[in-house]
Amino acid sequence: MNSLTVYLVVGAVLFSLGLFGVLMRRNLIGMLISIELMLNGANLNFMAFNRFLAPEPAVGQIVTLFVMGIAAAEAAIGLSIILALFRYLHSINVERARRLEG
Amino acid sequence: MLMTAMEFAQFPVLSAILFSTILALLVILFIPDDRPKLIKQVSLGFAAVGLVLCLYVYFAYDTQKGGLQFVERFLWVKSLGIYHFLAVDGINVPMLFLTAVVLFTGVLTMWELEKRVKEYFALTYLLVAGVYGVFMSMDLFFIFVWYDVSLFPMYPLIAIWGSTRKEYGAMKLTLYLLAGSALILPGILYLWAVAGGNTFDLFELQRIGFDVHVQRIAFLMLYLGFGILAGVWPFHTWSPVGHVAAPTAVSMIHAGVLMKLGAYGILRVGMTLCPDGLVYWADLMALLATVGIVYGAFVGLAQTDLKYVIGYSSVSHMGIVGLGLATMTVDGINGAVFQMFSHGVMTALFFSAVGYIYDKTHTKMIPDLGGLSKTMPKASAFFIIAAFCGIGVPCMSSFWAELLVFISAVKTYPIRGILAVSGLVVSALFMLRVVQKTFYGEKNPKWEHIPDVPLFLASPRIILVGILVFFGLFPRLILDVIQSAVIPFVNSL
Amino acid sequence: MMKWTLFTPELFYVAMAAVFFVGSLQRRVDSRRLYRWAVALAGVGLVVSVACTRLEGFLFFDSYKVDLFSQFFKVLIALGTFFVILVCSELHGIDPRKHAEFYFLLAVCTLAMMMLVSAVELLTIYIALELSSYSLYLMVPMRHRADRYVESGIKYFMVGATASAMMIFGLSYLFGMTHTTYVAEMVRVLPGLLHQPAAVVGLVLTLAGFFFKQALFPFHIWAPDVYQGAANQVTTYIATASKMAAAAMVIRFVGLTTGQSEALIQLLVVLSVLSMTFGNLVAIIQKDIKRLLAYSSIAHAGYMLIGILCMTQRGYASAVYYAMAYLIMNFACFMVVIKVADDGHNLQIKELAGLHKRSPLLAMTLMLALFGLAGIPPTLGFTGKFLVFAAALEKGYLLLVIIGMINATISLYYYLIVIKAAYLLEPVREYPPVRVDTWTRILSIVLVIAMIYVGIFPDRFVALSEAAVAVLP
Amino acid sequence: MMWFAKDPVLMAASACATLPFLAMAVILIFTRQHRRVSAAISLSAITMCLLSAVYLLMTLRHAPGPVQYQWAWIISSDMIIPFGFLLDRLSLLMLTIVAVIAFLVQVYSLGYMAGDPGFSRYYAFQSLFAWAMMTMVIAPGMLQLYIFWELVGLASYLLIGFYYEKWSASQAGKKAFVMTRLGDIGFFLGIIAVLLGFGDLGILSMNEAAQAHKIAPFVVTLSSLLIFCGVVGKSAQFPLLTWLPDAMEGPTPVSALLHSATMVAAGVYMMSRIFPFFAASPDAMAVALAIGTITMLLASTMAMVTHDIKQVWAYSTVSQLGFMVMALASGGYFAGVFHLTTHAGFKALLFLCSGIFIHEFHTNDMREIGRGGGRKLTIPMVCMTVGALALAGIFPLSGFFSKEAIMGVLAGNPNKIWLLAGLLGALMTAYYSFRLIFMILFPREQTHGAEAHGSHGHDDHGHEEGHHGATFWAMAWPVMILAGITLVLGFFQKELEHYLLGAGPALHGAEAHGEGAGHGLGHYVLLFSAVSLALGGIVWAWFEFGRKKATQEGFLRRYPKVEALFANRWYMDHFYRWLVDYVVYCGFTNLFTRNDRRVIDGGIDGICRFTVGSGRVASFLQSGMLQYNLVLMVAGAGALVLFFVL
Repeated sequence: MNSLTVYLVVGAVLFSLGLFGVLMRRNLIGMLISIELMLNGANLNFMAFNRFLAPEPAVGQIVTLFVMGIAAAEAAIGLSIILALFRYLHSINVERARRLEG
Repeated sequence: MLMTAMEFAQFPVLSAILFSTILALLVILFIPDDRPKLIKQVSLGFAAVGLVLCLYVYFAYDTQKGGLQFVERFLWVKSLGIYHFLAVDGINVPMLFLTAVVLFTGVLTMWELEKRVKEYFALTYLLVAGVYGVFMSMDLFFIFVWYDVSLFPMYPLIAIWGSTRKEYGAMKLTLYLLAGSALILPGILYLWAVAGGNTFDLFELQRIGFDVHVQRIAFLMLYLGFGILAGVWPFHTWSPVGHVAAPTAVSMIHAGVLMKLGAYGILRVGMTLCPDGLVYWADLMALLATVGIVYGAFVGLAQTDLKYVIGYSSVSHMGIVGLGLATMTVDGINGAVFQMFSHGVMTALFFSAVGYIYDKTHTKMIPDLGGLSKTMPKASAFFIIAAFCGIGVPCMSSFWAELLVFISAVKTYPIRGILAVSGLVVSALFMLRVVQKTFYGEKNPKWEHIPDVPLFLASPRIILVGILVFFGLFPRLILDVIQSAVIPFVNSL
Repeated sequence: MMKWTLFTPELFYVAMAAVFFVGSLQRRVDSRRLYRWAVALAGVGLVVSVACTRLEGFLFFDSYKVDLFSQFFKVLIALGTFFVILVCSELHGIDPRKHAEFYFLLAVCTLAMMMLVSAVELLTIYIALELSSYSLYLMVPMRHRADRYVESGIKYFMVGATASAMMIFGLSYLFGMTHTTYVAEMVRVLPGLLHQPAAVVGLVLTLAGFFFKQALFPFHIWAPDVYQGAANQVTTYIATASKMAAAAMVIRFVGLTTGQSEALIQLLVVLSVLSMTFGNLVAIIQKDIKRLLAYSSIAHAGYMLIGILCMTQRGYASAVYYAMAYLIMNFACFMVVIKVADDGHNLQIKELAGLHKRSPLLAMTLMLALFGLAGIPPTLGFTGKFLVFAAALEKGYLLLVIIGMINATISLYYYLIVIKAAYLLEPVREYPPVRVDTWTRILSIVLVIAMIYVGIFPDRFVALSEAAVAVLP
Repeated sequence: MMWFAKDPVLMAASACATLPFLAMAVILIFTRQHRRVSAAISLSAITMCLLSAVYLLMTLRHAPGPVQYQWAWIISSDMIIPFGFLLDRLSLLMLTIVAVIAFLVQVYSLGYMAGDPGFSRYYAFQSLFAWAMMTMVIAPGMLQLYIFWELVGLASYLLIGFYYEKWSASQAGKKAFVMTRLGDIGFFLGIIAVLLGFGDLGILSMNEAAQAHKIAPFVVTLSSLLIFCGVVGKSAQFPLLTWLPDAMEGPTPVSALLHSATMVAAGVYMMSRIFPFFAASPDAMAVALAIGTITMLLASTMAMVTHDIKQVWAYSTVSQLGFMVMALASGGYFAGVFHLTTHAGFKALLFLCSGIFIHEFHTNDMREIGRGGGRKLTIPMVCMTVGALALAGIFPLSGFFSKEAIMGVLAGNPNKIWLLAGLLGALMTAYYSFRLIFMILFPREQTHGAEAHGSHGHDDHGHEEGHHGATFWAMAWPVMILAGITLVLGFFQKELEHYLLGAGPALHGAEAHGEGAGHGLGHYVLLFSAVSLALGGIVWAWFEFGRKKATQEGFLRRYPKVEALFANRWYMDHFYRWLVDYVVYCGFTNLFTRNDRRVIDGGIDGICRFTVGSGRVASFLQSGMLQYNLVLMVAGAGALVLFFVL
């Protein structure tokens, strides 16, 4: 049970769930959360690879730390943009934002 | 201070011709809009300079010695092997002369232009710079560059100053021709890459020689690409539409010179570099050319717009050029090059003559005209003379060209040759029909008040007629020049 | 430490960002003054970048490589930034209260892209990429009175975030397979691993992140909306400076693979063909100039990719040259758009009607730039295409080149529509006169001369781009 | 210029080959506004030519062989097209004929064309015509001959369509040009065949080689037949004969020139020029004989029903040309050339006389002329009668001698059917020519309105002047001179024969064969029968048109179908009309035009529309909905992965 594969599968599942969420959720906040899931899937992978394979044990962890930081910034930016959109559309449903096409 | 002949020989004449047009362009750009007269005078002046220089090249070219003369060559882009390589041989000397003549007469023809004069002449000079460039460059890169330079000014020239369906015509023409160049560029680059990718010099590439398969592919691309501009059937439909839409002098330059660029490109690039490819595709070339000759004449019969008629006659006549090239004989290529020259002068005359009529009557529909000979005999005479030249009446320069081409075509491709010769009857019928319907018959009271063309405005046409008849009577003056290049060329095939 | 001099341009932009950060804290700042500051600083930034061209070396534990290639692109990025700031004199597209923030974000983004150009380690790449993206995410919705364009910000963000999530996930696999985060090392072992699906997934997802930045089909989807929705100056920035960074990144990353993988080349061929074709086809039906240019940028990414996928020195050099050419031509287009629509609205093609009378100089600049984009000589756009196709044919990609040329012909159609509007159409209603100040006039003339000069005398620039790519392994 | 002065022969020949051209150029460029100057220039040029021609004839009369001058006109690879002069007996004779007729016609035109607005233009074209014809006559090579042959066609196009504001005139010009062009294609191909099969286009060398059987018989036959196509076109032989009757739309002097010494004569001249070459191919000769005979008979029938005075002569020209071709084709070199010579004289005479009538009465209809008092114009009436007698072949006029010569040749042919056809032709000739004479001489009121013939008069430029003004005399003198020539030319048969046949042994052989049978008793029987047939024709015409009670309707009136057939030129024009309308216009032109619009252009436009349409379709990929776009992106990435894995 304690093999790399398990972690990778879990990571992949997380990523896929996130991706699925991004594609399916019509709620912008939900999409944002789904993106965080995808990032977490990547984080898990990094940690797992780092633990099982890497010659330098610190690298994966550093990456993960950075990604976490970036994810936080991303959430902040995303939320602010969603807020700006909400002011205009009075909705956070992505289906309302479909006027630019073609 | 006068330069002696020796000193003048050192003078880079070709560059001077080429850059005089660019200088003209710049000068015109800096003349204020509100002085159209000055713009026209400057244009005419530069055209005259070009004409004089081209005449100098024409007469200074040593036919005994042959080969490349007036060579200017230095490296332009090192890593790719692009050279600034200007030179003339017997094939492009007449072409340069043709360009200069058509430009000069074209400027004169547009003397009464009033709309956006500055832009018009600037663009014309850009166009002509391209034409000169193609005709004197011996480097594939520059041939292509100048080729494209000569194409794209057509769009504004037609779309702004044109007439019937001008936007459609301009768009069609530009896209069509540039689609042609979309085949030329890969063709050129392909040859360059196969040759090792370090020179665009035409003659170095020729010396390297190519594999048969490479030649077949490359020749087809070059032939189709350049052939579109040469109006090869079935890629000719841009030409009538474009000519109809274009303003007079643009039609002159376009049908007179630009279409020759296509044929020249086939000859200079395609046939020089891919002789085996030529051999392989010559049958097809001859077939398409023959179809073009006959087809153009027949379709011309049904047209009711004067410029359409000329457009289709161009298709027919450029077919003769194509047929001449396809024979791969000295006579045939001689004839083809000669025909390029004659047809250039002839169509310039055609369009110039129609231009005056259109300027005055604002129509070029044949049924609306009629009996024009009565009201403007001189203006009509120019068209009629051009029509005779188009029919291939002897003692007009195009007769000789057609003679040579047909003789060698019947020799090389008997059936196609005979078909092409028979096309002459149709072309006679269709030209005479146009002449009859437009100029003969009862005079139309609508046009009675129109003055005949005054001497100054007639001067471009007089020049063109003069050239046609002069070279018709003394064909050797041009044929010897052409031949000095064609004989070694054919021997090298 | 001497080594920090290698970092000078970046440091300068950090300083510039700091200046505008301070400016943004001010309650009331005159936007004219900000503009003057910005121009001055960006100008100095350009000078600094140029001055640092010859630096070479490694920084930050070899994760940051300074060489001629990176410095060349830094100059291009600095140039693009400078250009963009120059045309910010009438910054009506952005709330006047936020001008300082705008300049701040611009500086940060430039900094990030400079880092991106030099980064040779996965984490560094990722961070630089995110930094530049985040600044852009914020700049896009900054548009004043955005109305219907307000959604473009969220679209950009969502697509970008998804792409970067995919990229980092892909990076995790690459890291796992190759045990390293250094691109150079990774690429050395990667070709041997390409039979493993995990490596493939990793590589593709990583590339997806890059391609997103470069707006290659099918990762282009943000581009039209963002180009259309962002303020004119922001769009200009995205279309010029940002494109440079993306191109540099792709060139460096692909350049490291040294062409051992046939499959990768095929993939790039497919992408480039799809990008060119899709971009050009959809551009035909556009009415909004910025949206049209967005699609054209997709197509141009495809052309550039042709140079890159040759994986030869000449190919990279041609791509570098092409990028430079693209910067100049595209900027010229956008400059005209900005100047004609100087109240910051979105310019429709028909609004260009009669431009040749309203401002002959701008009309000429536009025409030349568009002909350049279409690849018509004697502009530098032609030379760029020529070099790219030459490189491709050296590798024998005849069909690809023909497709490319056909696409160029298609593209000519919509460029001609724009030119037609500028030169032929008579305006249906009275448009406000175009104000062309002296600076714009000078800028236009410089651009026109540059477009023609570089096109006709490409030798030096070709040599420069070749020197730049010579340092790639 | 020195070499000119040294060689007067060359100078004279060059004068013929350049002066009229220069005259044309000068008139067209400089003196269009000055009618008198134009006429003077043209006339002086043709006078110089006439003098040169006579000088050449006199000088070279006893020259042992042909004199030849050549310069390379163009040189292309191994093909040299020379420009030069071949002065031998035949060409000198023809040159003189052309010069004389052209000169007389130009003098005549001073009167006829006086007051015409296109006076200068007329003289310019006349000069062009003379130049082309004379240079053609003295051409040393087939290509030069062909070139000037074409120019002759051009000049006749211009002159036939001289009254260009008249639709029928321009139509006739066009018809003439296109139909002769049709024949010229054959001619041109024939030249190429010679070039390919033999390699030399010099007339002398061609003739020699053909006689010496140095050329493959196949080549000779093929090229002879092809070249004969040119003759068919130019000399209006069957089936290309219908352009010539229409060609009288031009001014009458032009018709005179066209029908006598220039345009149509060119064909027969060319045939006699390369007679030895033709003679080397019996097959070609047989074809030519048949065509000549058919032409001769068809044209005669046509001439029997028309009421247009010029048309009668036009048909008679066609029929006489048929005679000449028959003569040449049966080996009668001298007979053909002799008939060409005499015909040139009397046909010009006939046309010029008709011209006076037309000028006077502004109508072409012989009944109108008769009613108007045509007989009162004594000089032209007498002269025309002389011409008609000559045409009918009545002793002692020139036509009698030449026709006898032809009959003699035909009699030499083992197949007597040709002779019978010739005799029938002689009968019909006499009939239709005197039908005309009698109708003018003895006008009938009751025929009025029998047939409303379209008037071809020149009302718009008519003018009233006394019958004996300068205008009239300018027309009368040439007519009288021609009448004089017609009267006496026949007596020079022996001299001419001697002159022509002294040319070379090759010709002797052919001639001896042809004419040998004509002598002896048979000769006199033939002579008698021919003359009596001609007289019979005249009497017949008298019976139907001349005598007091004659109905002036002609026996053919009783066979309306036949008359319609004749009057409609055996429906040949209908056939051509149909050919042009249905095959050329509705057939090929329509087909090709549709193809051009629909298929080629439509295809191109279709490609463009397809491109734009696919742009529209592709734009659906870029939907406004964010997540659809994301799906596209993810699917793209997935596809890339699949691409790699597979």
